This record gives sequence, C-alpha cells and structure tokens, in this order.
Amino acid sequence: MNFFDRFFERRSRDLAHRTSRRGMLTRFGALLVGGAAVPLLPVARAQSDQPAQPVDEGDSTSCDYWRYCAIDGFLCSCCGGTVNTCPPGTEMSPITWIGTCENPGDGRKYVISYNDCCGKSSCGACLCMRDEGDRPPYRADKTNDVNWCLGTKSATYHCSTAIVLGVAFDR
Amino acid sequence: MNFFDRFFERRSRDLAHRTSRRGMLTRFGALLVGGAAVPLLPVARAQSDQPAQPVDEGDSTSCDYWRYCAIDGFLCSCCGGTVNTCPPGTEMSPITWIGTCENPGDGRKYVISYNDCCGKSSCGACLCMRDEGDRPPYRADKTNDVNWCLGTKSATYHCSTAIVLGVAFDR
Amino acid sequence: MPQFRTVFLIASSFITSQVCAQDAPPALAPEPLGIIETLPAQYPENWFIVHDASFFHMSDGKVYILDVTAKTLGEQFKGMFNSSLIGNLAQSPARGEIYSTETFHTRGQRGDRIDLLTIWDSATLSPVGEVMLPKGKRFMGIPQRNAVTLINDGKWLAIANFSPATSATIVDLDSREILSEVGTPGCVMTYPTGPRGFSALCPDGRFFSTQLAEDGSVAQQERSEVFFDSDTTPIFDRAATIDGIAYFPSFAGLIHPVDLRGAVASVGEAWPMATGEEAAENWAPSGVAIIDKDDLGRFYLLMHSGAADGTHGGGGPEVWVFDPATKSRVQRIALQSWGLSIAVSRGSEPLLLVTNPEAMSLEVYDARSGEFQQTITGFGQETPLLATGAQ
Amino acid sequence: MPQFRTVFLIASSFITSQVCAQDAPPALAPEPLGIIETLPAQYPENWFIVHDASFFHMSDGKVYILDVTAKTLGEQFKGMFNSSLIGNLAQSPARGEIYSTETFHTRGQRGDRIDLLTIWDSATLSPVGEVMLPKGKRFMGIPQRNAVTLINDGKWLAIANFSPATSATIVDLDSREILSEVGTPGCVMTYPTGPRGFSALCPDGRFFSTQLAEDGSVAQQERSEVFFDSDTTPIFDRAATIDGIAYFPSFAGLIHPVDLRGAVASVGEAWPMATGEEAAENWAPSGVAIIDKDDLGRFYLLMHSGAADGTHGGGGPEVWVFDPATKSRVQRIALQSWGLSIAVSRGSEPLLLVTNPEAMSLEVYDARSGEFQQTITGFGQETPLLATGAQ
Repeated sequence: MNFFDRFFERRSRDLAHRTSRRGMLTRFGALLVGGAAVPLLPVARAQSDQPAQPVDEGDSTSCDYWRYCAIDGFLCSCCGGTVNTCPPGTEMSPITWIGTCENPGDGRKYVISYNDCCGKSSCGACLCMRDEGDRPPYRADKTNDVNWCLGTKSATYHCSTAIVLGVAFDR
Repeated sequence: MNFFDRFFERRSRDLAHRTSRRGMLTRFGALLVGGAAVPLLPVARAQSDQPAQPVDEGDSTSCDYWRYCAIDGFLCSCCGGTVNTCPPGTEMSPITWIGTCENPGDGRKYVISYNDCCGKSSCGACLCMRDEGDRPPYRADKTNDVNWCLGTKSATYHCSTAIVLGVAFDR
Repeated sequence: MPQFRTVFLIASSFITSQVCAQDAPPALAPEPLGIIETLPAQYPENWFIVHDASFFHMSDGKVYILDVTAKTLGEQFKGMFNSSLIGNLAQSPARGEIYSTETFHTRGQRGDRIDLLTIWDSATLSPVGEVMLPKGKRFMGIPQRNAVTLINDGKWLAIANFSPATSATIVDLDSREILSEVGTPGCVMTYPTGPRGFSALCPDGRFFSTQLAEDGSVAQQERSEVFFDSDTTPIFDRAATIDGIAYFPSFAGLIHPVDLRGAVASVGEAWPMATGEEAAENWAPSGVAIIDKDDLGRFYLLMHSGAADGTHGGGGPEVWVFDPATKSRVQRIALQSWGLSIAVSRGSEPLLLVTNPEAMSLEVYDARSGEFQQTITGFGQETPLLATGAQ
Repeated sequence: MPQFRTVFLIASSFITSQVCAQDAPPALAPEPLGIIETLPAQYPENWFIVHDASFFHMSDGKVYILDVTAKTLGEQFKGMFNSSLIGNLAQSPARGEIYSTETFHTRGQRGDRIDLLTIWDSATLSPVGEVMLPKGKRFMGIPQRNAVTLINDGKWLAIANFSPATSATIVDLDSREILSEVGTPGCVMTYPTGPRGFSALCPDGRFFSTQLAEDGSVAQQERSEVFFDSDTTPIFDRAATIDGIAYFPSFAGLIHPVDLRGAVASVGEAWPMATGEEAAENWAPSGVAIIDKDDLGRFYLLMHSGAADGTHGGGGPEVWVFDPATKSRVQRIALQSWGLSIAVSRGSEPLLLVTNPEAMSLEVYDARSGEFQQTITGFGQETPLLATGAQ
C-alpha cells in the first residue's frame, strides 16, 4: 500500500528538512488553545501594481510540495479538489491547524491553513505526512493528530488542503 | 493482499475439482425459489450403535477443506467461530445457500448449509472462493453471489460457516 | 461563510504586512477559504464511474469518478461519493443524476436498518434526494449492472429485490416516489424490456417479462420460452444490450441473443464464442463484471480457458470482442495481467478498463487496437469491481 | 430458534436416509444451527486488544481480540467488534466490559451525527449498553491510551473532549450515566490522578489536575509547575504509568517522571534515554503508540536515531526497555523490520507486539529476551496501530 511507502518517503524527507518552526506563530499558542480571541492584524496582500508575478512552484499533488511542510493526511489535489479547494460534494472545515512553510520561489515564510474537507470517507489518494512543527493535541494550533472535521455537518474526514493565509513574520 | 492470492489459489484448485454438482438437490430449485414449501423428509443420522466413529478429516481453516466446495466468503473458522458456529457477538443467518460436497473420509456426499454470520463488518480473514455448483441469483438455492444476511437483525456480513445437514442422495 | 472568521482570527494574528528585499517577486496573495469544486452534469466520454464495494469494509463502499486518459492521479481523480453495503448504481445523464441503493444501520454495523435509494447530483456529487425503500428487500450482492435500471424512457427506475423472495420496486424519478412493487416469483434482476417494462431471469431457464401501465401497475406479465437449464447449461445473469438486443453469455461459452424491444423477451438462436481449437481448450467467460459493450456495436467478454465447474468467477487473461451482426470475434486482447472485471467507455473512441485482482489496479486499453495505455492505482481503492463508462 | 425451520425445510428435501457400503464408517451427524461462540470474561495474559481504526475506511474501524502465542490464524483470531470513526477504548476486567467511544451519522458518512460510549461485554462481544455523549465533543484523533480512562477505582470513566475546546466527560459505570462535564481549559487527555481525579496536559508545559467529589462535581483543580516548553522542548502526550508514576518521554529523548498518586500531578527530575554516542546519534521516540509498560516494572519505547523536526511520528527500528528504579536501559531490541507502534502484554511473561507499517502485520517478541517469536497477519487488518495487553 502506498500508505506505508509514504512513511518511508516521509522519514527520509524529514531528515532533510530542518526549517525552524519557531517564531511569532507559537507565542499565541496558549492563548489560542485557551480559546481567547486574538487581535485581528492586517493580512499581507500581493502588490498588484508590481509587474512581476508571485512565484509558487512545485507539484501540488506531490508530498514534497512546499506548502505541505506540516501536513498529515490525503492531499485534496489528488481527490478531485486542489491545493486550496475541496473535492465535489465535500464541506471545508472552518477551523484547523496552521503551519509555517517557506516558499522556495520567493524565500518567504507563509502561514498555511490545512483545512480538512469533510462529509465523504477517506479519499485514500496521496497520503502525505511531514509533521514539521507538529505537536500533540495539547497544542491545538499546531496538531495534525486530530480529526479537524470540527464545526462541520459531518465528522467524516476526506482530505486536507493547504491554503495560503499570508506571509508570516520573518525572524 | 491475501484476498487476491486467494483468487489464484482458487483458480488452480477449481481446475482440479470436477465433482459433479447435479442430483436431487437441483430438482427442487424452481420450487424453492418460487417460495413454495417442500415436504419435510427424514434427515440422516449417524448410527451411534456402530463402534466405528464418523470420519471428518482436514483443516477447517483451509480453503481446501472438503465442506467448502461451494463457498465464497470469509471462513468463520478464522474469525473466532468454527466450521459450524458463529464468532462471538454475531448472529447466524437462518436462510442460506446449499452445497453438496463429498467427504473424502467416508466417500459420502453431504448437504452443506453455508449460513452466514452477521452483525459485524467483514471478518477479513481466510477469504475462500470455490464456487463449485454456484449459480447466479436466479438459482437462489445455489447462489453465493448474494449477501445471505437475510432475516437477520443486521444486514452486515461477517463470515460464512459450512454446516452438515445430512447425507445427500447418492446417484 | 461567517464561520470562516474563526480561522482568520486564529491565523491573522501570525501574519505580518510583508517586508522583503527589492528584488524578490511579490508575495503570494492570501487565498479564499471554503471553495468546493464541481463537475459537469454530463461527463466526458473518457470518464468512468467506478464502484468499489470495499468487500473488507462494506459499509464504506466508494464510487469514484475517474478520467482514465489523464496522466496524473490528480487529473484522473475527479471525485467520489459513498455507497453503503454493496449498493447498486445507475446513471441518468439526461437528469444529471446518479442513483445508488444503500443500506444503513443506526449503529453502523448494528441497530435498526433502513434501505434507501440515494439520488446524487452528477455535477456537485451531493445527495439531492432519497427514496425510502421497503425494508430488507433490495438486491444486495456482487454489484450488478441489471439490479437498478432505467426504464420507461428514463422516467422510472426498476430496482431488483431479493429477500430471497423476488420482486422489483418501481420508482418515479420526477416525483421521487415509489409507484409500485411488482412481483416476479422466483425471477430476478430488471432487464429493460419493451416500451414500459422489464424482464427478470428465472430458475427454470426463461425470462419473466412485465409491461407496466402509466401508473406503474402491472399491465401484462408473460414468460418467454425455456432456453437453458440452470443445472446443466446455466447462463450468466450479466448481458450486453445493443439496439435492444441483449447478449447473454453461458457458462459454457455460448451467446444467447435476447430481443428485449417487444413486450416479452424473445430468445434467438445461440452461437458459440469459441470454435475449433479454442473450443477444445474450453474458453469461456469468467469474472465479476465479465461483459460490456461499446457504441460501435461490439460487445466484450472477459475470457479464460480450461473452464470447469467453479471457474466462472475467477476472471481471465484475455478479452474477446464480438460483432453480433456477423456473430464473429473481431478482436482478441491478451491482457498484461489477470483480469477480474471489465468495462468499456462510451463514444467513438472506446477505452477498455480492466480490474487487475493482484493489485486491484485498473488497466486502460485502447478498445479498438487493444493497445495497453496505462495503469491507474493508488486512489484508495480496495475492490473496484464494477466500472461503467460515464455519460 | 424457530426461524431455523426455514433452512431445514429447504435442506431436508435434499437429504436421504443413508445407504452405504458395510465397510464405510458411520455418516457424520447433522449439526445444530445457530450456535454462537463466547469468550472468557477475563482474557488470558497472552491476548491483546488490537484497535484498527481503518484509516482508509474510518466508519468501519475494527477491534480484534488476538491470542498472539497461538500458531494458526484460526487460533489467534478470538473475535472482533466495530468502533466507528476513530474511537478510543478502555477495558475493565473487573466488570468484564470494554468501552469504546464512537460516532455515527444517520446516512453513514453524512446526515445527523451522534456520539456514543458503547459498552461491550468481554465474553459475548455484544453491546450491553450505551451512553449518549455530548454531540461533537469527544476526542477524535490518532487512537490514544489516555483519551478514555478508568478513574475512581474503576467506577467511572473519564472521556477526553476536544472540539477544539477541551474538557472531560465523567461517566458512572454502574448507572451508565454522565455525572458531569469538567472544563480543562486548553488542556487535554485524562491521566488518572489521585483518589478520584485526572490530569490533563496543557500548552504552557504543565498539568492541570482535577479531583472530583462523590457526585462527579469538581472538588479541586490545580496546575502543576511548568516543566517543558511546547515549542522548544515538547513532550509526547503518551506515557507509561507504573505504581502511580507516569513516565512521559520528550521529543528530544528525556524521560519526565510524573507522580499521579496525589491530588495534583507532581513532576520529578527528567533523565535522558540516550547517553554518550547514542545521544550524539539523536536517538528519540517516534511512532504512533510509542510507549508501553509490563507488569515487571519496566517500560518500553519505540526509538529512532537522527531525530529532527517532523520525525517524531514515523516510527523506528528499535525498542528500548528501561528500569525506572535505576533510570537505566535494561534492554535494547533491534526489530526485524520497522516499527510504527508497540504494545506489551500483562503478566510475568510479557510479550512485545510491534506494528510493522510495511505489511501492517503484527510482530511478536519475547519481551524479556527480545527474541522474535512470530508474525501475525492476514486477519483483515488495515491500520492496526493501537494494541493493548488484554486483561
């Protein structure tokens, strides 16, 4: 089963990945997990007046794609969805865990939201586990060990997206 | 998966098995399928006054075991049951298909009832398909292509038994 | 979707207005949340609807929509929906709907049972309706092309029942209500027949044909002549229908043409699939989905040699293609590996899809040249044993 | 069972009073129908309860009861029951019951949701009771030994909630009713603590301990001192508890002893698993069920070298055995193949069970000698990642 090949792919890959996972992100962990609201800060937007185009390279159906640094699940890109949309007939989970991944195309770190798509059973395609910065459930903001089909009509997990929310604080 | 190894085991085995499957059994097919009641005839019993013991050799967890000549399913003998009993917490289907298998231990043909055990999901162990004398669902008395968890509380199929009902007519 | 404020609240606190080197490209824009993909209401001819009844996890059966000409899994996998406890399917491209019989228990594998017809929207792969079926009756077995069929010009669905008492439930697809339950004593499946009816196959070796009135009640029921012996000369209950003639293969390798255009099934003269040396080698059909047809007027059979009692379900190494007009084989395709089920796509450039039982992968062939195209696997499949060319 | 008359009616018509040669042995007697096997209420020490959450078919999770010393599958496979949507389990040998949290939808994967605690009889593997849980709260994730735990001398069950708001639901096992829901803001899991309470693990690197009154209401809640940083020095939420001391491994390979005998978790001084060269090789725990203990006072960890960010879940090639009294490793077991989860049986002759991710088979070792015994596979498993020594 490719499920277990993945485990080994993953191990070798992980040993190669050493991007630090620290930074602003985690300072808010306790607050977040405590359920406290946190202030709404401005979200980075691409400067559309620049002639140059944003760079986002890589195969979004490959576990090695940069946005998947903290993922653990089936890639919606292989399930009838895309890297940031859900497959037909599923429902996107409104709450999820966050990763900070570096885009090799522009050297920036981005905050990635791994919203699960729910309401159909496991897609079963392109299982990908990278776990960089993953923590046990006591760090709800950084854990991929739980089924994030929370706040959805159905609790059934289908696949995971990797959606750019914005540029993370640089350190 | 051993599921598919089985297919190939089965094919080779089948080519070796050529026991005729005809006889009284089938004459009643139409009647039975038509739902008509058929007369209750005396059932053969072992003559307990004979000193000799009945002979029933073979490994009931092996697909080659003589009673499984017409089976298609998971062997209850591998699922916490036995060749003629259901695993804990399941329910035995009251109606089922019938096979006629020859016992190499005494050279007799026996009528075998393949009652399914129901109420838990597929056991998954010891899948065995032999299909000798199997017919499509238009021969309800001889078809293993249907889920025989009929008349049970749950329609969920778990495994199949192979129960001796008696000696079949010899031809 | 207001609920998505949550994730912004969480995430936005970690986000900064960007500060970056002059020479760097602009940053990626934040992306919207909550977007769900859709499909066309009618599917392209190179798509298949693949039913995986998941024999090791039957309450979690899956139906995949696959583009078998695409080169990557991401492009091949168009979507899926679930079908619980070995359902049976039918598609209506005209209505943009896919129909699936299902069975549920209130506690998963246990508890109270309900039987349903679920109506899926082809474009959104969402359930848009359901019809409660009589409890414990609908045919539940190895998935079958003729257990749920469109009749009456696609206005009705005929659902085969087997409890093991046999009948058919007639559903009106406009009102999504049951019109009637038609008794077919001892005879099973629903092969569309005549203007407004179906035939069922009987243990005494003939068909039982029913024509229905406009309200779904029985207008006429008649048996065909006996044409096989279910003990000595059994036929398969699976057929390919071309221009109203259904071609039923027998265990022994004969083709029985059955005219289903009239009110009563009319059985024609049988002809052999194998002749000469091949006949001596006992070539005969074997497998699960053993037969399908294309839109060029040809039908396909999964074949094995050395046919004997009990070998009719194990699959085979070749696919034979026949032209019913000439009653002759027009093609012989040697499969790359063993086949357990076959399906053929619609249109003028048909594709042959073969389920390989060793890996449970799907192998794609050009149905005209017989040339192998590619293998499709790794989509989470367990036992994908009944594919159908999408429409 | 009167319903069995049916099958006799069908079958008896094909049965004759025997006529056979003089020298033939007597015929086999007709066998009774409808017999169901049972198991002992308390399980032998060489049995395991193996939870297979079936990650590809999660509504059809399976819990297997296996005798891992038996030599054939028929003797190994004692029985199974289902657990729907990644449940969590606990066993009470005293009550002869196994508890399982489950989630169901009225239409399988869709429809209205209910969350349940199902109570299984250990001997009959039948559901003997259920407790409706608050909807959408119970912890649903990678199966965990500390999400459903027996507290208050085995009279109550403490069920961890994560929605992601965190709390614990307290169930009385005599009345099979919910006593209370205890808030554990931001802190998760239910590690049994003190005479009548539990501790949860918090993001700020400490425990939140609760003692309950006889009616299940909160009597006392107190936080332990901070002993780790969840960013820089995270610990696993999985521990082995021996004589009331829970041993929590850290990502970096330290052991944190935590005394759970009092009303409040009390954290002792951490000590390293690896020293010298092994420390330089970055040996650390990794996998799903990474830790367990035996009844000889030793605990076991699944270990890998070259630990780095993101490698804590992939499993490892060795199991290390520690004696907490001497804070030293007493054994190093090199596994035949990669391990993803481990479990140890009860009693004086402990067995080590390892889940091999390549085949999803279970490998049995003598836990004292480290000697490989046998591989258990082919029982229909998909992802059997959390085993527990049966009682």
